[in-house]
Amino acid sequence: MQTIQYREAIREAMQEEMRLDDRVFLMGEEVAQYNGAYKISQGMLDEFGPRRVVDSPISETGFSGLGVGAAMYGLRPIIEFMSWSFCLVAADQIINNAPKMLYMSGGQFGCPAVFRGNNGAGGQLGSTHSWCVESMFASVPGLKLAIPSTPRDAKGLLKTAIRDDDPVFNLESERMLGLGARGDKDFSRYIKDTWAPPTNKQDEDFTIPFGVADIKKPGKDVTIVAAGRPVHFALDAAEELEKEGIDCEVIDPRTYRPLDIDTIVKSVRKTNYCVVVDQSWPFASVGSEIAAQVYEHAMDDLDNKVIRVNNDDIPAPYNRTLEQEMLPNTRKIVEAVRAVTYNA
Amino acid sequence: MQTIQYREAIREAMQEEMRLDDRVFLMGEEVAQYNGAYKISQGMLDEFGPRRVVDSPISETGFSGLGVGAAMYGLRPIIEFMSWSFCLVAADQIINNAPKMLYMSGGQFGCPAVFRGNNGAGGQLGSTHSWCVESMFASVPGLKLAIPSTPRDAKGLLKTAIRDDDPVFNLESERMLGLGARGDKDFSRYIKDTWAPPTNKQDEDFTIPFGVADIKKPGKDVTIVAAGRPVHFALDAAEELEKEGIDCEVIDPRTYRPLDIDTIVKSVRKTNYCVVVDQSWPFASVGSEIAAQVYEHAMDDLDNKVIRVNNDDIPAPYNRTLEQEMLPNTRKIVEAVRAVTYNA
Amino acid sequence: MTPGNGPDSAPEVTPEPGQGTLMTSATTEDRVKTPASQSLPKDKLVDMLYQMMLIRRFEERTMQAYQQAHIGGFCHIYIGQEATAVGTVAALLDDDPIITAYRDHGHALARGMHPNYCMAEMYGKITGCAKGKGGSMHMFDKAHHMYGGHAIVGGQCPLGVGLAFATQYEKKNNVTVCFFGDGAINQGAFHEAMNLAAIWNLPIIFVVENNGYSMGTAIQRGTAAANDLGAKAKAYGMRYAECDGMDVLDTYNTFKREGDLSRGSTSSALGLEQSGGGPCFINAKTYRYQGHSMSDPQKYRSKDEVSEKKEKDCISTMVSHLIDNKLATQDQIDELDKKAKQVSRDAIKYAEQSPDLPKSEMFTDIYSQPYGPPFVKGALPKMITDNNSGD
Amino acid sequence: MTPGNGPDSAPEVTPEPGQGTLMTSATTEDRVKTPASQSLPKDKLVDMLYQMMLIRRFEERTMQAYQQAHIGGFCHIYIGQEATAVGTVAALLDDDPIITAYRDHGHALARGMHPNYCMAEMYGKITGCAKGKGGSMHMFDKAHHMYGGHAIVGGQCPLGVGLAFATQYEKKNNVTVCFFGDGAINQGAFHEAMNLAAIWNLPIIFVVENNGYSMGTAIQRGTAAANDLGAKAKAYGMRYAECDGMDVLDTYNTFKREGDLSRGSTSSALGLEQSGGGPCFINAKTYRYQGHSMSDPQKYRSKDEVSEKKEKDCISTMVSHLIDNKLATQDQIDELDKKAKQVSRDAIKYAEQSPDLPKSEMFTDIYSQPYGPPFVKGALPKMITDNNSGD
Ligand SMILES: Cc1ncc(C[n+]2csc(CCOP(=O)(O)OP(=O)(O)O)c2C)c(N)n1
Ligand SMILES: Cc1ncc(C[n+]2csc(CCOP(=O)(O)OP(=O)(O)O)c2C)c(N)n1
Ligand SMILES: [Mg+2]
Ligand SMILES: [Mg+2]
Repeated sequence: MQTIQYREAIREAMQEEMRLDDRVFLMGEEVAQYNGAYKISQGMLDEFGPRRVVDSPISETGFSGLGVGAAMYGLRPIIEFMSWSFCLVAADQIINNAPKMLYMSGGQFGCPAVFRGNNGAGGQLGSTHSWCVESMFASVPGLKLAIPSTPRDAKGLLKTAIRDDDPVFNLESERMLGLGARGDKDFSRYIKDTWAPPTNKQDEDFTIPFGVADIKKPGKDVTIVAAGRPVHFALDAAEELEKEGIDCEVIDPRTYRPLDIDTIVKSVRKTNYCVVVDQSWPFASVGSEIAAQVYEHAMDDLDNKVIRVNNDDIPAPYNRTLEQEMLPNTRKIVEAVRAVTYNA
Repeated sequence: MQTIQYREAIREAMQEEMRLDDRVFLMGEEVAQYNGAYKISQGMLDEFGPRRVVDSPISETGFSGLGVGAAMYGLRPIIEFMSWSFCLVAADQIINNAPKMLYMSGGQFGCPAVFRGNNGAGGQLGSTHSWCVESMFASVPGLKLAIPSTPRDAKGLLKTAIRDDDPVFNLESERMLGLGARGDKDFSRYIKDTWAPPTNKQDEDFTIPFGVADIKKPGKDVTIVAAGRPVHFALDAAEELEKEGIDCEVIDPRTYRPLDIDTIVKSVRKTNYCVVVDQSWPFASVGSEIAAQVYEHAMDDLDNKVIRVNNDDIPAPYNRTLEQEMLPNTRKIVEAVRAVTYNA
Repeated sequence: MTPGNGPDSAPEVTPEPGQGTLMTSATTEDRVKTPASQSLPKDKLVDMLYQMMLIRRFEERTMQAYQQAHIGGFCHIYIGQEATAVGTVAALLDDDPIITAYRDHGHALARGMHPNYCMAEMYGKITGCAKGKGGSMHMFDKAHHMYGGHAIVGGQCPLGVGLAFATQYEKKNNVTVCFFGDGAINQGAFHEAMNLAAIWNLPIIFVVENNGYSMGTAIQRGTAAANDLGAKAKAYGMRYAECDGMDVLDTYNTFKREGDLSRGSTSSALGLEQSGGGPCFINAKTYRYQGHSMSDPQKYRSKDEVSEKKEKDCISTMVSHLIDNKLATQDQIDELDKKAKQVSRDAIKYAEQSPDLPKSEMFTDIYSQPYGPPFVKGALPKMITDNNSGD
Repeated sequence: MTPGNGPDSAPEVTPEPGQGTLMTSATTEDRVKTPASQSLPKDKLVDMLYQMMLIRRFEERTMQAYQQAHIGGFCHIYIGQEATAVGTVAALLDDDPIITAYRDHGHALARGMHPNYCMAEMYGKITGCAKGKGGSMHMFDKAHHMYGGHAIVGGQCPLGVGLAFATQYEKKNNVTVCFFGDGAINQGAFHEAMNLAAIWNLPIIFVVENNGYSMGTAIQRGTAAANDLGAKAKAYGMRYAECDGMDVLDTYNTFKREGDLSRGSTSSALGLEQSGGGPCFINAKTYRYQGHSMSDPQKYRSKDEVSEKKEKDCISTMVSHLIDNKLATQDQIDELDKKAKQVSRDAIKYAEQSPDLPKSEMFTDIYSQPYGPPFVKGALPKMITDNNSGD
């Protein structure tokens, strides 16, 4: 098994696609000379030069709009937000211009751009810097939204995103960038070879299709749905619950738009219990959506109500303990599973 | 019964509060000399002068941020967006700065500002101009969100909003501004005296509390939850369904944040059927939320699954027929009620 | 400029005190003095007049159709400003990208969009340039390198920068023209766009169609230092020029001159050999005769002001010019106007007779590669691809 | 400015060619020539030195605590820039509002926040100025009219305009000072804020703390016409001034002069009698000695550049000034530094010993009037008010 960090997986995806297609370029703050604020694009300026790896000033509206315009022309921009928290100043460009251009122009001008960056709580960054944008943006038709949880998914989904003719929002996580290197749990007991991308260097065509959920851990007693960083909380919880004899199935939708509800529902039909984990705020969230759809498709198969585990409904606190407490953490998932299966 | 238009109700709320409290001012594009792009603020410049009724340039980030700053200082700004669709360029100010200031400052600086404007499809305004922001913004802790459906609610909720010490998003509707004047159905058979605000001119303290749903029409067979303009579609549908012998209860939450789920659940416990109407896009919407909460609180009382009626999941088309078709219109609600109650 | 000025007296751009046109080369001065329109063939000049007449007549029909409720939504009439779009486009190569705001019918027609498609769009018909999905504010025409009308004020400025970035990236010899109204100057998007264009020496012209008002707000009320827009260019070290946007030849000359300076500009910051004059900001002084949109009582300006402005009407100015210089006869001109009227009537007929947008079209053009989304049943097939989990 | 310049040689603001400080009154020139710092009492001058020393020592402790993982999140050190905050605040009235970005410890201390509360905030303790909910980037202090550190680049500029609008609205005799970094100049929010301040003649000073870099991006790479920031003020018809942000007296003099011009400005556009000099843009040229944040390898600048800048260190400059002018002895100065060190050590101790933020505090300060929200069970009571439906 190749050990590859999440950040390297993202980098490899960009590098491979840029080698294949000159129209692909990377733009963002500090992506070039600084080699990336989080070292994701390390070495890319050297390889591709300043035409294709472009440092932008702190002008998110400007450069994300630039990406949309360049995409309309036929280029295939990768626009990096240092953090998705900073994309709010560019909201109009990314949720009005990017996803609606094709429709408004009657099919003439698409927007084959990728917007990507860190999503979710970093580490004590406070209220304005800890956005989880999945609920806000997955709601918008015309865009696609991927949220990879492992290096393998990070690479495969991003390559798909770059090749995709529609605007794709790729939600990464600062807290996962080093995954695979720092002795983090890789849950290989559960997810085995799906942790890392194929090692075969020739396999430039390794991609992961959108709208296909991944069963991160098979199980029979309860279905846990989680995407992005919470997948790791869920696997952690599954490990703990295994000791109590509860066998969790952990399903990672990998993309919220499109959402592979079929795989989720199939699992719930089998387990009869469901916990939905979602790192964004609870109200009107992807978690609400998945819960609602599970009821809609599998109400008769549910032996209890669906329990949702979210970020607490508060602005992110700076204090370390409280920030951890706020997240849809392992403890909360364990408790939710226990609560939902109490009548099993 | 006083006949008062929705736009007049909004104006009266602002006027009364401005007379009571010098700290309240109105700022927005064309609110003063032009008397409001939609004539909401007609006459207010004359009454209050240019210090308190302020024309702003097309700088939503600038003037909504100004509102937050002025509110931190202790004023009570009413910031008008000509349309909520234009607030996206100001997203960072209104969803990062306004709702989180109190928390980030450890309780020192609040943001007693009201942001208000037209929400939802106007009439063939196309994809970028037809936003329904309730799902995107109701998700954010720290703000409150009201969405009045009648002149009475428009006045009462806005007065509450202005007096509230927290940031309130007030979602009005271009399509309802003339309600009460143009011979529109006022459904007085159903909602009687709750259509218009009290006529008693002395009653400057008429306010409607947040988080208290209104039963727009009592009924026993099925619960329809709808807020804002869709309330009228729902009442229309109820009228039609009455002929078929289906007695609908129409519940208007009036505020999405806070949400009065108790009143909704109480109704569902009685009717055993529920249709949730929501004019925003379906995925991760207030509709998903309400549906999920109804299941959570009343699964055992439901005799069928909850049916959700939304905007179709597409960018808003310009074409008139298609735009009508896209909305959560009367036809869709009627069909949903028939479908959900077929086993009654 | 007064009407009837021949090419001999074509305007010199006289910078107002303190705002100086930033000259990038010694020859700019010369270029100003020998306007390019002098060497335009007669046909081209006549065609420019015709374009303006067509837009005028077309817009008259548009207003009628709006009043008859055949057209809905917001509808912004271009009458008065015709010379800006026509003069600009005349100075461009066919494949120079242009992009503009919601007041876009004129640009679409000037760029070569067939009036039928333009009108049909406003009627919401499937034959419209955007299939009736976009409407008046969204005139897109890929074949003619028209990247749309855009409805969020200032929102098209970053897009325009993206187009210019793309032609530079592809090493094309193009210049992008990005139009916007004077109100857009107060949007942050405009400023971020200006800065990016400047630091990367992009081949783009930012054109403010300065008609003096954003809705009911006179530019002085909303924009600081409104009488010195050159200072806004200078803030980015960018070239600045002004033109009489109601004089098609002055507009042409200005854009020819500045367009050629900007065309094909490249940037060493982006790894290319630095060349070309880079971006330019052009203040096209114009006036709209109609209200902001179809529902504007226009209390913010006097009738006198409007009629005074109409005295410098772009069409009559050009008519006089052609006749004075014996480039066309009154008969020929009448003929042109007749044609413009006829073409506009035809456009109405075409729009009326076109089939409505079928409901099935609601669910197309949302995705180029439809994988979802989950809610539109049937219309957008869920992607059936590789197997699950093993990939 | 070179270190050791006495008040006699206090700098004249010499406008660079083409950027001219916009003078609003004939007396401005005079004011430049007779710097206000000459009339400052000795105690005040000494205190200004102490403030800078305190910030320096405090920040050294901050870095240590960060390295020891007592402080988390992003942490931006103010060392090198102390003179800007101290000189500015010294020129203000106690109730003049100030607001800044995330590099905010210096401003908080200069404004009078007790170092204990500042450090405790970074430790995430309940005794922190924002109860440990805000952290390093969010220093708020209502009692001292400090409207916060703000973490979104440029996002505080419109807020600052709101503060200035509010003091004007309330007819107060204040001026708001809005600080931001050079990187913020590239954000649309900055430009919208500048324009609003200009058209409404608001009493506000926009201060760019121009340390030459936004993270690893030298200002020239990200900002067009970076060597002529005066042009950005001129684009809004706004006064412009520069100061040596590493010289506390020059900073003080500049802000005293411009602050007094701006203070209490009112606007006829807002229905008041127009008066006062309105807004001003001040370019405070400074330098940060440390990396952008605690995790910056600083490959974008040379060690030589850093040490060259350190030669103009604000503290040693002021020390020399005080000694040269016999305003303080070396012993007194050593004593001050000892005190600064002690106070900083005490702040650490206070922070360490303070109780952690209790979990119950998670759910407070979300709403002033808690009606909801629905998800936080128990903590935020659902409003129980009037009856249903009948209102
Ligand atoms: C961000 C945003 N705010 C407000 C509006 C509403 N609006 C549409 S056009 C307009 C006036 C624009 O004036 P200007 O830019 O001068 O263009 P003109 O109409 O004169 O061509 C306004 C305020 C909008 N479309 N977008
Ligand atoms: C809108 C936004 N984009 C990006 C960031 C990330 N970021 C934080 S500080 C910074 C650099 C700012 O530099 P400058 O304004 O010069 O201030 P300095 O750090 O030099 O004090 C960046 C890019 C942010 N906080 N907000
Ligand atoms: Mg205009
Ligand atoms: Mg800086």
